[in-house]
Amino acid sequence: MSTFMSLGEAIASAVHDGDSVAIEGFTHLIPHAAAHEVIRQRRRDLTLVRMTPDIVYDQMIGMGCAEKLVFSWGGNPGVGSLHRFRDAVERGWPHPLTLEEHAHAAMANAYAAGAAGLPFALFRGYLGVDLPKVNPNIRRVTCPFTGEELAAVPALRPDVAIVHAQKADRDGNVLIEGILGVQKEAVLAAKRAIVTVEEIVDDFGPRSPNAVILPSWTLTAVVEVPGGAYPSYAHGYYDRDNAFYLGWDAIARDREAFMAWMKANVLGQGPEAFAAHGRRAAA
Amino acid sequence: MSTFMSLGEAIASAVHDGDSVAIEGFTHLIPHAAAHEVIRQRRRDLTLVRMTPDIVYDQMIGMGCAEKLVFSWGGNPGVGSLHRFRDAVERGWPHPLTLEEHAHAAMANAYAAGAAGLPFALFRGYLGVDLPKVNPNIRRVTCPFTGEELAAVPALRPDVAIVHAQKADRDGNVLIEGILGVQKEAVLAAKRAIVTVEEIVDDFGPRSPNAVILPSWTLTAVVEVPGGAYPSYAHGYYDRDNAFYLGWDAIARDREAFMAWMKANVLGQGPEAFAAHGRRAAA
Amino acid sequence: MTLAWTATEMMTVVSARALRSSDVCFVGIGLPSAACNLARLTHAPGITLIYESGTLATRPTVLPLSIADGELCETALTTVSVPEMFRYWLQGGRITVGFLPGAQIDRFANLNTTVIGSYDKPVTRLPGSGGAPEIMTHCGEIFVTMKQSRRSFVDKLDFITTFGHGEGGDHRARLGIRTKGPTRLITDLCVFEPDPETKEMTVTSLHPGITRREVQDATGWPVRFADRVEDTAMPTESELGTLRDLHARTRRAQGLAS
Amino acid sequence: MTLAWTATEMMTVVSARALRSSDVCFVGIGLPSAACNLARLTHAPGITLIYESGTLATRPTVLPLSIADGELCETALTTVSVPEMFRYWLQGGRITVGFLPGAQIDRFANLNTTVIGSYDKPVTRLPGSGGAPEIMTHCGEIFVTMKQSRRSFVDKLDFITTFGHGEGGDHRARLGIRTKGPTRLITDLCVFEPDPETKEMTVTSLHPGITRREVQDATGWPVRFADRVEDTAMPTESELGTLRDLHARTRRAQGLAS
Repeated sequence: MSTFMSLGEAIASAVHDGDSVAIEGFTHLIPHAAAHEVIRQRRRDLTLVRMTPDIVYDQMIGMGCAEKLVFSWGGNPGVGSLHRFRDAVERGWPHPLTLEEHAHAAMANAYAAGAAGLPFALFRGYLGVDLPKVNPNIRRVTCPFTGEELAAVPALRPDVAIVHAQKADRDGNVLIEGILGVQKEAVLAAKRAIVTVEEIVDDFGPRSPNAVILPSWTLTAVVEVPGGAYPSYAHGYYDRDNAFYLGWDAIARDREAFMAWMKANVLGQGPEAFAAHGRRAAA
Repeated sequence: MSTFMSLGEAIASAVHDGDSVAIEGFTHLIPHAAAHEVIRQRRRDLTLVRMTPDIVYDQMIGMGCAEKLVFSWGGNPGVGSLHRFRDAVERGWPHPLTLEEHAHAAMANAYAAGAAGLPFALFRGYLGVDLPKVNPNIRRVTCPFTGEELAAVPALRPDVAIVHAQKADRDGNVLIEGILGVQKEAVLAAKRAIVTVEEIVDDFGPRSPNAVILPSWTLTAVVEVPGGAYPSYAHGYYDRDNAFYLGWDAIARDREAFMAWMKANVLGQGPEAFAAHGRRAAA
Repeated sequence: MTLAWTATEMMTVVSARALRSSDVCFVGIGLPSAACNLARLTHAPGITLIYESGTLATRPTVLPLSIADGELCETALTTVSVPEMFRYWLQGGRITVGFLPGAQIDRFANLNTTVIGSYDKPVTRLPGSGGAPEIMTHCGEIFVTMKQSRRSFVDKLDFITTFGHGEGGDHRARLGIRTKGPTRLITDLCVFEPDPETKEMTVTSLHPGITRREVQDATGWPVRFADRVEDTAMPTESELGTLRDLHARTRRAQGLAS
Repeated sequence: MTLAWTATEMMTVVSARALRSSDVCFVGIGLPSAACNLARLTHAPGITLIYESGTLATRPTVLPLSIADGELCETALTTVSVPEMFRYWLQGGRITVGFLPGAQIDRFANLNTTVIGSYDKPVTRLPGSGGAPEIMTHCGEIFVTMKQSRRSFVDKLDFITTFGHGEGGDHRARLGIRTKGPTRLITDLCVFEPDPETKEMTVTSLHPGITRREVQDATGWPVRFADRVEDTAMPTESELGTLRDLHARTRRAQGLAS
């Protein structure tokens, strides 16, 4: 059963040093505010899990939170490299980063397998490529009917999933709309789940009978953080700040510029700083 | 790409003697009108596939359309037995019926595997039960990471799927809402798909960004048949006629009563007879 | 003493009492549905009801005739597809308690809903497995509800559709099943619970006015009684009133005589 | 002759021309997205565009910066989850053509987007696989778009991220892959297509003003030319105009200088 609490309380109670943490979001609804709180609380030795590590993981890696990264595509979407990620992999700064690397199909299926309580995910993939040579968690199973060999990867079962969504109701159920990514699967696969939302409403009101809702009893904590996905976006609330993503490239290229930015914008701030971005869209 | 056509044309072109046919619907949106057209066109030797064969399959079995049934629960929901199904299995009338029997979890996963282009479905199930002794299509695979043995069944890949939905737009895309069952999976798993709809609209209009829609290019034929799910129901259009289901018990118990009912209500009718039930719900 | 309730009402009330407000319950049609909604309308207002048709956290005002009546969807928090229901919700381990009936049951609460007679030449073809085998495996615990008779409470099942405690003892654990399986068998005469060691279903409570002899006469194996057998509390006026109102509403909604 | 277009515009136009109105296209960000939308706005109005973020049949009015900009969802027929996208839509075999880029490519159109240098001690760490390995396997055919240079068109990949034609010949078939793989490699200089037998990427068309020598100088292996090499048709005014309007709209929408 989910509990409403402050972001600081939610992170403090659910995210521990050494945990595997999936802060998910497929460009849309990326929980920047929650990730910043993890950084402020100085979590260490995390295994960060995400299909598409982007700016928030770049920040967490650069700030030394991560010991390992499980991922399938690490970049600044539409812009280029993640410079903090590259600095950690290429030069071990601030410390070396262990990689468990997959393709998207593997990660998506592995989250779904975790949500479904299965020990592994099955898909047709990884044919002829080099990744299985460097990732021992890519194996093969044989179809007992056709003899075809298929790819298998372990189910993802993070200790904590953190996602952002549009709305929670007073019972702590969460409604998510638009580009869904793997957020529902990440929440259902995780042992604990924190959801930040744009707003808490009395009732979701009229909606599709098949609306994507995470029931309260699948969640650990629900936190109202308007604007909490900025500079990514929240469908129906605010748009993606593409200029921020373009501008991040220069900040992240340089260790000192990065540290200065983090001090000014993360360490010296709180989640309330996001509220300025959390305006409700006209539509 | 889907094509609008009459129900007679759709069944004539897409359903052939000897085909495997999945006429799906989980109590909701059961395509009664389309099933009646299959009966009227005197299809034979069909392999009928469905998680929950109910009245329409009772009718098709009683009328001699089916050579085999692939299923996981055969009954008149909330009422009792399917008497035509029992007559075929227990006494071979009108002719014997081969069974391939599963549990719901197996069928649901097998449709999903078919939709996903996989040769088999994987799930945790069939532990300690007798069904694997009588169904050679239930096998085991071993998790390459944990050593756990899991259940495997072949993917379902019917020749034809037939489902009913609320709306099609002018491009032949289909919107389905409410209790979804396995209809989407059945359509995507099948080689050909026929959808009957309550109405064709110019545009679906405002809707959830995550509405359940079958794009036109996944469909073979779209047919407007108002009321085509009666006596089951269409969410937003009309309610289930529970009295019909209760009344079916007596009709189906007796071979002659059954044949008389089929002559009067199916063989001597056309899909337009369903229109009387297809009123739009006030809500 | 005059019985002021029917045997079905007694079973329903006892089943409802076993549910907690914190339960996430996988509901079957018929008596389980009545019991779960009775619990929700009485002592367990927070109970979460899930029907295998995909409706999550539904609050029907009348009982559904089928597993997927429109009422279930219209009053649900949301509705998911059937593959998702079986994968993320049931197999995912998110259900605390499930209800199952059977056509036949044995002393270890294994169930048969497939055939009476042989599989190839059945005397009576029953509906089959449905969701039962995996409901029994994946829910935290299972309540079985059945009326007792020697025809249905049998020494040996004609077909094991659904694995309860198997051959007893640690049989579930040996198959790698980590859930509790059948923790209660609620009948029109009494309540059985599994013996902590042998897992044989053992009478722990007799319904008002029922004797041990009556239970034995309706059971196809030598019945074990717990060291201490309780008296099932009588249905209260509130329980019966709420249940009867629910059924009356249901009959009116179905257009049937009240 | 003065080139009235950029190399990127040439690549985009040639890519767009390869698409048909009946295609269901798996679109990547950047040039593929521009090409697919150019095709939709010119000769292929019926083309179905799918982005891996889950948007089905989307019709963006401006180009997305990321694979999941709001615009893609708002103009889509509907949006599905990423697991569903990879299972039912991509692996399900419902996509006719996919676009892929690479940081490195070899003569059989295998791609590297993982590392330059060794995996364990890379000189340059690239983004990784993303959806590419399974896009290459599951789409009916693949168009690869890359600018040519000896740094990127290499004799041997540092890492095989994505399997094109492998070692050539029937290598795809031997792995059980039933799709065509890379059928075109569209560069800023020319178009390659696989030799029918060896599957080596072979130049079949040279862009206006480009010589064979220029192609060879920008390629890290001895380039094969088809028996008959076509001249790529120049971009038309209509193609260039539509493409430039699209980019101008995009820059305005992103709040950038037009």
